[in-house]
Amino acid sequence: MSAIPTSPESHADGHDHDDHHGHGEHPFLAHHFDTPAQQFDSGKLGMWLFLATEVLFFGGLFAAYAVLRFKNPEVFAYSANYLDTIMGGINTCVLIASSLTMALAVRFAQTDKIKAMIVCLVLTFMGAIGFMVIKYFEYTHKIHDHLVWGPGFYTPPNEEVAMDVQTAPAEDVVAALPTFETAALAEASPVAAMYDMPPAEASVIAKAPVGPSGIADPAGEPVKAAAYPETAEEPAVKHLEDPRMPVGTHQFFAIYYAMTGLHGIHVVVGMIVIGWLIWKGLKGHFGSKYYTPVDLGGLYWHVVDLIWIFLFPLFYLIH
Amino acid sequence: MTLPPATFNALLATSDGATFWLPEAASTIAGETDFMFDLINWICYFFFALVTFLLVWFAWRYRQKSHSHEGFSAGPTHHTPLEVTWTIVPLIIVIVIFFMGFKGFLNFATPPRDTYDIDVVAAKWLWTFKYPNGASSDDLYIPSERPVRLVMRSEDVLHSLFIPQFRIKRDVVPGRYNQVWFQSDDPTGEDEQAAYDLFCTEYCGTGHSNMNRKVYVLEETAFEEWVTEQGQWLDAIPDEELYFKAGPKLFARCANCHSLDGGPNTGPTWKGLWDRSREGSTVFDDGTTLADHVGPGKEFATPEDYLRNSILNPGNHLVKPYTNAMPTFKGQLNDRMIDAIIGMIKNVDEFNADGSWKNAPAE
Amino acid sequence: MSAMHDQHAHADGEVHPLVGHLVPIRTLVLTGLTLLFLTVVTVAVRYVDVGEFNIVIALAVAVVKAVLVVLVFMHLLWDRPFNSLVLLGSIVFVVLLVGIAMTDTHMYRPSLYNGNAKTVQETLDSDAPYAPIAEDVTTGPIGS
Amino acid sequence: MTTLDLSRPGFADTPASDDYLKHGRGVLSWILTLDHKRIGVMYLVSVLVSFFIGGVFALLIRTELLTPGGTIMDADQYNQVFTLHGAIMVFLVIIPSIPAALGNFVLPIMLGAKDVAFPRLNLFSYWLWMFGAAFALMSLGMGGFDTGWTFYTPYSTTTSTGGVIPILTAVFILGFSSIFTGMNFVVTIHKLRPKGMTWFRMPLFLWALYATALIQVLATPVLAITLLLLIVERTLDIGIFNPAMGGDPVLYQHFFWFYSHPAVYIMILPAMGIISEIISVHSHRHIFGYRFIAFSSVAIAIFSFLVWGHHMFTSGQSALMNTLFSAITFSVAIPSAIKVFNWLATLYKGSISLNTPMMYGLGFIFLFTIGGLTGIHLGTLNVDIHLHDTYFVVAHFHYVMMGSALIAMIGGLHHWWPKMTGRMYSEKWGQIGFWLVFIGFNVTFFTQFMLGSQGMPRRYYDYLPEFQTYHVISSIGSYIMAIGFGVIAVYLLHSCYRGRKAPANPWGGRSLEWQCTSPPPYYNFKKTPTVGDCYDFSVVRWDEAEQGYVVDRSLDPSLREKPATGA
Repeated sequence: MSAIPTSPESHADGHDHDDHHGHGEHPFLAHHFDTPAQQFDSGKLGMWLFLATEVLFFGGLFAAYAVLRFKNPEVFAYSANYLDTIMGGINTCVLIASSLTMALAVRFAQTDKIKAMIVCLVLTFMGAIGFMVIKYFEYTHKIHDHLVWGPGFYTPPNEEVAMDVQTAPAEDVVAALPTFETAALAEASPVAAMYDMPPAEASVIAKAPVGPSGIADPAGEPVKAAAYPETAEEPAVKHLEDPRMPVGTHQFFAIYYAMTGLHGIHVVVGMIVIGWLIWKGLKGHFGSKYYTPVDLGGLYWHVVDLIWIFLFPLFYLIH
Repeated sequence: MTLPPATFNALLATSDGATFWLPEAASTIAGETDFMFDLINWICYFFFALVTFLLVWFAWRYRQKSHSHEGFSAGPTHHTPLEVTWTIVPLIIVIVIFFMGFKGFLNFATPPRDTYDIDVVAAKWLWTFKYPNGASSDDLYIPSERPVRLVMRSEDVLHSLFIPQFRIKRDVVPGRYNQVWFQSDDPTGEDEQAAYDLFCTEYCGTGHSNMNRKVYVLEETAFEEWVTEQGQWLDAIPDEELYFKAGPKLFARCANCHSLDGGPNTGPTWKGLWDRSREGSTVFDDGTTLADHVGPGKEFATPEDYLRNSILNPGNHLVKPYTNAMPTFKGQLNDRMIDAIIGMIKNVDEFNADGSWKNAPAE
Repeated sequence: MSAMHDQHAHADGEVHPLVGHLVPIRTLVLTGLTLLFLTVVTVAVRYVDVGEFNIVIALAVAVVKAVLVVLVFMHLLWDRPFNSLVLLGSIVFVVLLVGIAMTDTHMYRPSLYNGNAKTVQETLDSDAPYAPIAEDVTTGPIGS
Repeated sequence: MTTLDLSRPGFADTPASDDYLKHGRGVLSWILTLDHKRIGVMYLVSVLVSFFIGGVFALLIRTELLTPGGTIMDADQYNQVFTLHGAIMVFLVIIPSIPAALGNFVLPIMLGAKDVAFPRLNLFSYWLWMFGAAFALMSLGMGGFDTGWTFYTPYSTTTSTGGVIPILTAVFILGFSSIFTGMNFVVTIHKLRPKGMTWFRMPLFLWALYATALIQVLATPVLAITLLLLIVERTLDIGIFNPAMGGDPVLYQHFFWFYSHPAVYIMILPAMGIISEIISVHSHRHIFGYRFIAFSSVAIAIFSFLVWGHHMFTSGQSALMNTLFSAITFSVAIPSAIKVFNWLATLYKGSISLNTPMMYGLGFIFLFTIGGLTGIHLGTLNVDIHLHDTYFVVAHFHYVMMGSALIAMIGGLHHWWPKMTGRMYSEKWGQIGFWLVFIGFNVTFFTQFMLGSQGMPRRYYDYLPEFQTYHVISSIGSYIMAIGFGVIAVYLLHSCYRGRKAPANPWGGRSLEWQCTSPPPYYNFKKTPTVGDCYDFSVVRWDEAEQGYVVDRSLDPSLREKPATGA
């Protein structure tokens, strides 16, 4: 979808400009424009407006990130240890490099160096592929460790833990397996804490078992973060038993996947656009007289880079 | 704003203290709200009359007689002083209104220190009001001439507590406490006609429009009696009589979704529920039957245990074909209450469809 | 380029003197290298603990990088001012959204479940001092 | 058909036959057209069809509410019906109605451009709209949805109705359709103004569309991402809005209203633009205080981003935010007041022809005054505490969204109908239709003000018996309104076939669209025209020959002086 705003008038230039207007000297000029300059400016303004929408589109996610991190900083400080700064850094460099080649491509298009332009576009394309490959490795590794959003985050890594979950009494579960659910429920019952209700008589019926989805005893102490790691050392792979894990760690991964995922989608769209540019370029569509699509495609690609420039510190450089 | 609303309300007063626009005012902040409402009304009446008059008058006075062009583009194209005037005047008016409304809002938003706190739990689609002594009720009972604060939370989705006669409203948001305070000096007694209305004003699904209750304002002493009586009613009942003495009272809340006579409803009927549970023939949406879960070493020691768990964690096992619509009653029912309900489920045949006990001695 | 120039001859007054600006390759490459360098720097800083300032530094660097990309790679330095205005506008609105969402969260944070209803009660109570004098409210207009 | 007036720019050499309706034939020439006029017409048809569907749901609601408890449906069906009514009317009807339908048709002609800046993008956004509409229909097939058009969490993420995800997708897609239209308009107005069409010579409708387009571009993306998060929340449980997982429902409301409040101005701003045109043209009087009106449009556009929190006064939003938002909300009252008074001043000493479009214009001022004034009640903090989520709010926003936005849309439709179809509709029936709608509307919604202030909450399937009288009156009003719209539909359709041929300039308009033939030629302007003062009617003359007005440009001083170039 993102590529759309560039295509219309760039297509428009391709066709239906023969009859009904006297712009013969500008083969790429659409009938409703007076001068190529006007057309170029329009395309550019249109693209910038679209980029503005992209900024706001991600803006929503940035706001969500800000609020979540603001609410429970310990979660972010803790979870960031699961992200590989080096991989992230490499990815940043790859993306910046591809951004540079893109800028060069535009420059070569402006100066009719079509071969060089194609080479740069191909390099950009490969940069995109590299980025996605590295992302793929990051994702798979995390998913393997159950470092995902929501309930999936709490899937016990192996059978024994699953057993414990089934049979352990509430307090132990809360201690050994501080799921957001038990914690939330423990917190969620103000009654006992707020008023001194008469102690409930012992029931003739056995207590209901307490599992991950069971209820904790309302009086149970809430599980908030123990002191989060002073050192940046990697936590145990069996992170589910990590006693230092703060409540709601899953939220970090929720927003992490949301933001990097959406960015990833944009990278893929960018690859499609660049691919299209390469194809058109090979067919000799572009030159100093007409390179709007290259220019606009470039703008889009730079924004993809731009967003990553902010995602990187927000996720990988948390301390 | 201590100017009594009577000044304006008198003009449109109807019998029961309600006005043409507003219902009866029964809380201490209502006066201020009504005053603002009426003040704004009169401002609106004025400007509305002004605009409409000019509109009709001009439209008639300057209507085009023929196609002739005389009068085309006559008159001034702009008149800056005039335009500045009708920019400034409304500005001043709204600034004043804002500050008056803001002051009223502060009174609404900040409770005094010595409030009588009531804990409110909203769930689809019932309210539970819990009083400091552990008593709880479905309708709201408050002492008169004393500031009351409701500390509200929701078990499931957004709800909103609205008492028109008090002019107060506050959303009940899951995951947090919202508070609202008010004081009423007009006791209603336990008379349902006189009692005030309490609505849910945040859309919450099927039962949204039936999530309304009554508000009873009792004299200090009457309230004390009521609340102590409510706090102790359960203790008075011996265990073996629990299910038919306490059961029907508790069933009133279950009745929203469960029938006793096998009638269809949001949740499973209680008729035959015990037999199914004992045989373990209940089928869950994951295809397993209850038999797979009950027994030594299994999830539930006994069928009762399963029933208890279904009241506390309804989401654990969903009975086909029902959805996960039931709120948890954890923290709302203590063990004896749960015993009473389970007892009632066991002896469901002893009860009429309305929950009353068949063998009750006729008084 | 010359072809372009004479197009502008008969383009109307509001058109930019150049259709697109030619950025010297050297400038582009230098910018790219600076960006890479900054990346290395910010990664390095991550391993030095300066407490609160880590995030500040990281974001500051990110902003510098962003500005470079926007001005040079995206030609905004030589482009029509209105395009910059569009970008700035969008950023302003993002800041608005983030700012207000955060402020509000901060304000109502005490009322979120935090494990102990008593503390919630106390926090709610702590608002009371800001309330108008109790008498004034409790014996309000129609109260007395 | 019309006397060729060489003084009119660009038409001396336009064969009268080459109007956009006859330019190409066959379905393909429509669904693949790049002509902004045809795209506008296609939008118009689609929007009106959606309006019919939404209207049917409205009647179902009013009928259900005739009696307390069940009348013709059960609670769940009712919840679905009012949700559908809201979602369809907001996302499929009002938002695209004026900008996409009328705006597409009128904007380039008024501006003196041959087309919008990106014709293909324009067509694409239309088909995007159709695609979104298809998803909306699909959601019906998949069990409908009962979330309310606001999709508040956690209800929307937990409800069992099956159509929630399709409708979210639909709104997401419709959002992008709206974004692309907005981009198109901004670029068109910036880059395609011909010589002489300076910013302050633009008709006010264009100013309004420009302000609207800015909102569309800057606000809609936030809605898009919010709905995306909601979809993910519902499918993958990411728990950003779900309190059970530490998420925050109030955050959702912030996100949602960050778009949806500006959206209200996406609806009302272009309506105000239309009214400025109608009032000025039909009273043949230079619009009063052009600059104040133009700037007030932009002011409203900017304010619209700063007031979203006034939908959340009772939600648990912090007191500080409530105060700020309430304060800023009042500031919106100022530009609105300016516009109303300027319109009144325009009538003063005019030569007012009270024909159908003008009746809608005057009706708009009446209804918008009520809608705007009741906004003061709701902006006032402590009064809103009582009125929030009651029928008072329902009445208020119907006065603004329907009584103002849609009435203006119908008015604009009558205003430009001759230009679109080249036919005149029956004036007599036009008047009848207007009065039916106008009276029906007030009966329906004014009663709801009393319902609300008396404490009747909105979205109620069942209600206390004492409210019944009001509900019955309100329902009767809605039936009157329905008849009114029926009448309008009939005579408009009839005019397409039997209507008298329309002159180029039936009302005596001065802006450019009245200076090309009705219907306009395929290429609006052969060579871009020079522009006079589009509100100077002193040079407009009645021409018996063509039963319409003509512009005698020799009388216009502003055309003799050298026109300034557009900024």
